[in-house]
Amino acid sequence: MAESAGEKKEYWRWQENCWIDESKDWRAAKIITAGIDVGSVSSQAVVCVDGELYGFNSMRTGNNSPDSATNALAGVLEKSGMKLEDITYVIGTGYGRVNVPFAHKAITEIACHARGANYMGGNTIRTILDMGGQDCKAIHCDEKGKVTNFLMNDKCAAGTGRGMEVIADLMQIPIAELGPRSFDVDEEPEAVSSTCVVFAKSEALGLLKSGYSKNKVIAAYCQAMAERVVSLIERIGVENDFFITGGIAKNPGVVKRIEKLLGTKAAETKYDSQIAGALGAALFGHTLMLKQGASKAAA
Amino acid sequence: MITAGIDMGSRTIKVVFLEELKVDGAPQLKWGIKGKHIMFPDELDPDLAAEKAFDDALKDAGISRDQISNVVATGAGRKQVKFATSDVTEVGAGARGAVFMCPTAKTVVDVGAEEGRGVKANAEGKVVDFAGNEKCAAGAGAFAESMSRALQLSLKDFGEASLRSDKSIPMNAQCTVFAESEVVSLIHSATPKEDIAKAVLDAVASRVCAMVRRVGIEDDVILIGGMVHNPGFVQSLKGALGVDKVHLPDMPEYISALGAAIIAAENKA
Amino acid sequence: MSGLFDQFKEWYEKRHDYAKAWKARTGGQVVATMCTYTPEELLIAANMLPVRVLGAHEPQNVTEPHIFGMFCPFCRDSLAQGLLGRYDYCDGVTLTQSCIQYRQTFNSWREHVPTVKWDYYLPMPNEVQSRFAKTQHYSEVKKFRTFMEGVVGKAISDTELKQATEVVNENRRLLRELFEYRKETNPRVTGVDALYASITAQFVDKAEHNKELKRVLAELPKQPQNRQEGIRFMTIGSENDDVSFMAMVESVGSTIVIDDQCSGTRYFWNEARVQDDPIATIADRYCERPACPTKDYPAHTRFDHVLMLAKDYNAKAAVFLQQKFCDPHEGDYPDLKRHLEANGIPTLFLEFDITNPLGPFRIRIEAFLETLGEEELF
Amino acid sequence: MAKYPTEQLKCWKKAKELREQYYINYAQAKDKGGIRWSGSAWALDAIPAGLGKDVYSLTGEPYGAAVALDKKFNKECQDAAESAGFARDLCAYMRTYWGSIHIDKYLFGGPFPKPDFNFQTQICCSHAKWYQHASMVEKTPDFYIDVSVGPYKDLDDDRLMYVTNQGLESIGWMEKVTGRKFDDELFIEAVKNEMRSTSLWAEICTLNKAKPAPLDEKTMYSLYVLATLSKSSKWCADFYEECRDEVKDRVARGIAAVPNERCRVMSDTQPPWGFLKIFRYLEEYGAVSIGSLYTFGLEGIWETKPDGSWGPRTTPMQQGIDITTREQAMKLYCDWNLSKPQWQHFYDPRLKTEMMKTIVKEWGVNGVMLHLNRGCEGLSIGIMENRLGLAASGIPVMTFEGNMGDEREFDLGRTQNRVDSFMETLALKREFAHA
Repeated sequence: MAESAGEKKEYWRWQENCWIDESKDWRAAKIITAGIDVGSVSSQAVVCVDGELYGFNSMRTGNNSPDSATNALAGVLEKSGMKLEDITYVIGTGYGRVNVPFAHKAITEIACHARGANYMGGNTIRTILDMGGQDCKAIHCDEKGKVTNFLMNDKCAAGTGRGMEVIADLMQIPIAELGPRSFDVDEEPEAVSSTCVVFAKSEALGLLKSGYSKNKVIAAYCQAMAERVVSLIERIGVENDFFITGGIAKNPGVVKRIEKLLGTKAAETKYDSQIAGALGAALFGHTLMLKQGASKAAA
Repeated sequence: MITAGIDMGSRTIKVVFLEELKVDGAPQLKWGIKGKHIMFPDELDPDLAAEKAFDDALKDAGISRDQISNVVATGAGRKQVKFATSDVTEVGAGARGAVFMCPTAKTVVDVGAEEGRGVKANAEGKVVDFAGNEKCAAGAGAFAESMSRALQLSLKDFGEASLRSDKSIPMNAQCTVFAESEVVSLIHSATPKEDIAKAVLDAVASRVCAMVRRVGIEDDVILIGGMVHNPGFVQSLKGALGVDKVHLPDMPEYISALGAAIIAAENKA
Repeated sequence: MSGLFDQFKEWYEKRHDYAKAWKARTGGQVVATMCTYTPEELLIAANMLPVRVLGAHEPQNVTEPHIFGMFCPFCRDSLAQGLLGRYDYCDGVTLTQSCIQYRQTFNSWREHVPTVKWDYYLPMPNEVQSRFAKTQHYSEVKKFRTFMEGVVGKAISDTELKQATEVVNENRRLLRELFEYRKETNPRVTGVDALYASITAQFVDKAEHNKELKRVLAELPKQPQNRQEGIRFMTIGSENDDVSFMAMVESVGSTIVIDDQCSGTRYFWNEARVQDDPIATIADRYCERPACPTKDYPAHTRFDHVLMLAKDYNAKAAVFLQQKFCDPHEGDYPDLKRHLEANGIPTLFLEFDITNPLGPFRIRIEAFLETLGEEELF
Repeated sequence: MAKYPTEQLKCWKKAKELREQYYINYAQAKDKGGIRWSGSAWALDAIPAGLGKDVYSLTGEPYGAAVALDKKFNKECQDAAESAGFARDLCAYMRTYWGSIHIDKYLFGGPFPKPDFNFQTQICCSHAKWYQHASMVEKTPDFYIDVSVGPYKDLDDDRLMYVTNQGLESIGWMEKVTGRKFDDELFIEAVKNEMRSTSLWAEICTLNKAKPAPLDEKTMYSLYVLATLSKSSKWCADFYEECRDEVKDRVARGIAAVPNERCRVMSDTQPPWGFLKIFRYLEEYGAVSIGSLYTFGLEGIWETKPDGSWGPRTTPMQQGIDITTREQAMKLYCDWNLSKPQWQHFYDPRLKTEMMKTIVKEWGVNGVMLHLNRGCEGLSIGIMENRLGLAASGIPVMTFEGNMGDEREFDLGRTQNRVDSFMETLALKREFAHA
């Protein structure tokens, strides 16, 4: 077919990332736990040693979730020289949480994100916004990182990460550049009126035709996405401190606009915001191990 | 006399030239296709892209610009074609081209990248009634395409794979973005690729069919647009519409450009 | 699990076969009904089988030309079943006025389902709290009686009406008795069981249904109480017969112990107060029943009714099963949610469509359960 | 291009001033010890008029439409309603109104003026919910009249009396909540005013049968709105008399609303208020929208004339009926309102299709544009059946999706594209482009 002519660049593709904390020696640890977050778009593995983040790997979910889980963890294992047997407890989370072959338990990503955010942003975090590829969640939690209330987008995919991927593809700009570019405009445009992901293409083309620069179209989209997400989060109410997890947290074009609309700043973190779910899972594993140890000791 | 139709899509530009054929004693004009051309614009500047596509097409067909008596533009960017004498919507152009290719057609099913459409046309290829999908039930060719990517299959293999399946897995979501997650979960649950392919094509066909029902399904039915190349989709569409035969024109991607070229000739005649 | 509720399950799964067999056996007419405000007593008195139209929870592409997509999925699914010929055994179709969405189903049905021989729209008052409502509804039920007499070609006597009312009242009484078992700790009747029992009452011959209910009620005390109840849930919404959803919820650590839905308690909750005039008995009953949000004004009588149900059945949390685009329920939801939460009942909101994605729903249910328990994780 | 002479409608400015005054009067009512109430544009507003000459209303739907024209304020209201937990697919006007209360801001300045009572008519599912929530938040007493007694063609005395009795009951209730004595004379006067206003508005619409059309739909919006605000007031009835005379004069002189009129279309349901330019776009094709069942039948009261044509309903006054008592006035008044064209389709879309076919025939309409309005369930109920019914009669028809009060659901580019296709089917070419 004619359409197959010409290599298509995948502008929407984000960076995969693997990291370990070289300063820590896992061999000296008492408890090693792992969390595996198998999402619809990306999969993460996090390893904690004695309840501290040790390493993580973030990659695209392949077309087989057990493999995705294995591959994600393999990244950390390889880098650290750890073996699966060294890990005492594994918790699966995310859409494919029940398909993690070596997991001892599955917990929803909602609970895990809150727990992860509590670690990454500190125990003053009360409101978490998780912006994933195809859904968006607003979560309230207490000082322990326990979920007290949550809301998810229903019925409409507007305001999810997928919309940004569509725009990246259409504008032929790598997804990581969208945020910075959205500020490189002579004046801040109004949000695009329709945030429908399916019709984003026709709307963006319309704007380009009417004389918008690419950056301005991106800005209008970032603004629309921010507005959409804020309307979700306002339904649950924003209580400080506020924290953003998920892929879009890395897009300052959306994050800064959300902060402006809410009139509050999102707590900063030195960690990769995409790992919150897997990190929370690993931390839950640590707590469970501690309690088991304690109950064994008591027995 | 040579006329041209140019179809300015969001990703491609198609050009068709049409030549008037002199047939002695024939009551009506006859036309022959003189050349066709497809281009993928690299730049987003539509003016330049249209110019370039048209020049390339002329070169390709060995025609000079002054031989062209009339140019009609169609497609999403039809207003951007500065050298066009007039323009026509893709609905009008598609129907005209479809009825040219299949004179008995009364129902034209047009499946584009984002939208499916049902058109009721008369014998002259004029639109009598049409319906396109509303927001939440949109998504057509592009959805099938991205799902074939998710399955790591070419669009062609994707269509063929679906023919090997006799399962019908319902897709729950109306919104295609959510439908994508469903496909992902099918993939995760290790559903065979052919069953997934069929589920996706059935879902697209069902949406399109819902639109066509608005204008009524009357024989003969013709399908236009890139999905003509997808035998799996054609099969799903037949099932959804409940018809035995769906006409599949040659050069389906060019039907709108062809329709525009015919309208250019008719306006001149 | 084998069991006690298999007959109800079979009726539910083979409801069209049941109705066809009933028709062949009795020679009576089958009537498609569309709202639980339908005065079934009248149809039963005319020797008819009222069958409430339910959806099939399958994707369909036949309603698009008739109903614009932003209307409630239950209404669209119900129309689809008619257009697909699944209710081709129904002689008539009737709708008693409630929400405007349902009227689209009814109107398109009576115009486009070719097997319909007669139709009747009963404009029941919406403001049932008005002191004129009962008089007005009395007049409407009387007109419906006259119309039905025309359909069957003979008078429907007061005695027949009284007998029909007694059968329906018995059905209501028995269902209440069955639902009493849900108050127990580790209840012997699950949400799925209860749904099968209450939904089938809406299309099975009442006398037959009563017989089966009595059999089940006699057996129940002998059943073991060995189910781990987990978290006790209440469900709130309009029509819901998504059994796979209910089963999923009850498989992840919870039991559904009560509902405020028209597929459940709202349908059978109150018996008719028998008066001398059988028409008054019937008309008043429908004005007095637990209200659908469409008919619940000026006072929100529902709010305290729902709370009372939650307390009586010891529900720890409530799940709203919102039919997407159902305005009456969407209009009540925020204030009802606040009312419940202010009274110690946490809530979860789920939006239902013709078909429901169980995976994403499961995540929400599990996450909700985690907020209600899972202390060992902290 | 221009085939016909055109000129600005003289009374247009006055309509604008009356409308502005209305919203100011409501806000300032308390300064002079007056009464404020709120309800629907189709509330039976002659009833509160019996409470005195200083009674001012705020009708919710026109308020929502007014807000819709202020993009920023509208969004603020919609967001506030959504934050309160209300779904986006609920009535857009209702959400705007709620939002306005929640943020305590009035479009015309200052805090949201709290009414003394809410007085509502319930026909669609949202009208009661609307004021139930408002009353809960404002702590305002509320009264509802249930008018859903079936279509007018099937009206009988029992049904009429159900509505009439509720109307009579509302009088005692109003006396109680306001502490005022009800004045029957003022009430009867208001009933007569309303009959006059709504019959006159139908007459004005009838004048649009002329070719060229003296009015286009966009202009009609600025006129019909007065009836949605205060149809039972004398100023409203008087204005329509003046307006009727001017439109009659335009017809006599052949003054066109759209000078290049070549084709006549009609729309349906409320337009997307933030995008009225879609009507200007039609003009580029020489297409004039001569109205809709919405503009004709929301506030116009009609009847079928002996010759079978559709025209303004004859008022009891014109029939020589003397209205003397509260009970008689209430019954006539309820009967009058129950014949409202825009209430009939709530029971059966065929009734609406027939009315639309009448308009198509008598007003010489070439094509119908149906607005699939995601913002109003009530007026878009049955709309797809209307589409089928019109198409089956050979009337060209198109649909476009949008929302009267929530512009996020309207896509201008796509809609223009649909219009382009539709105009092609009507064999029309675009003649020019508005700047």
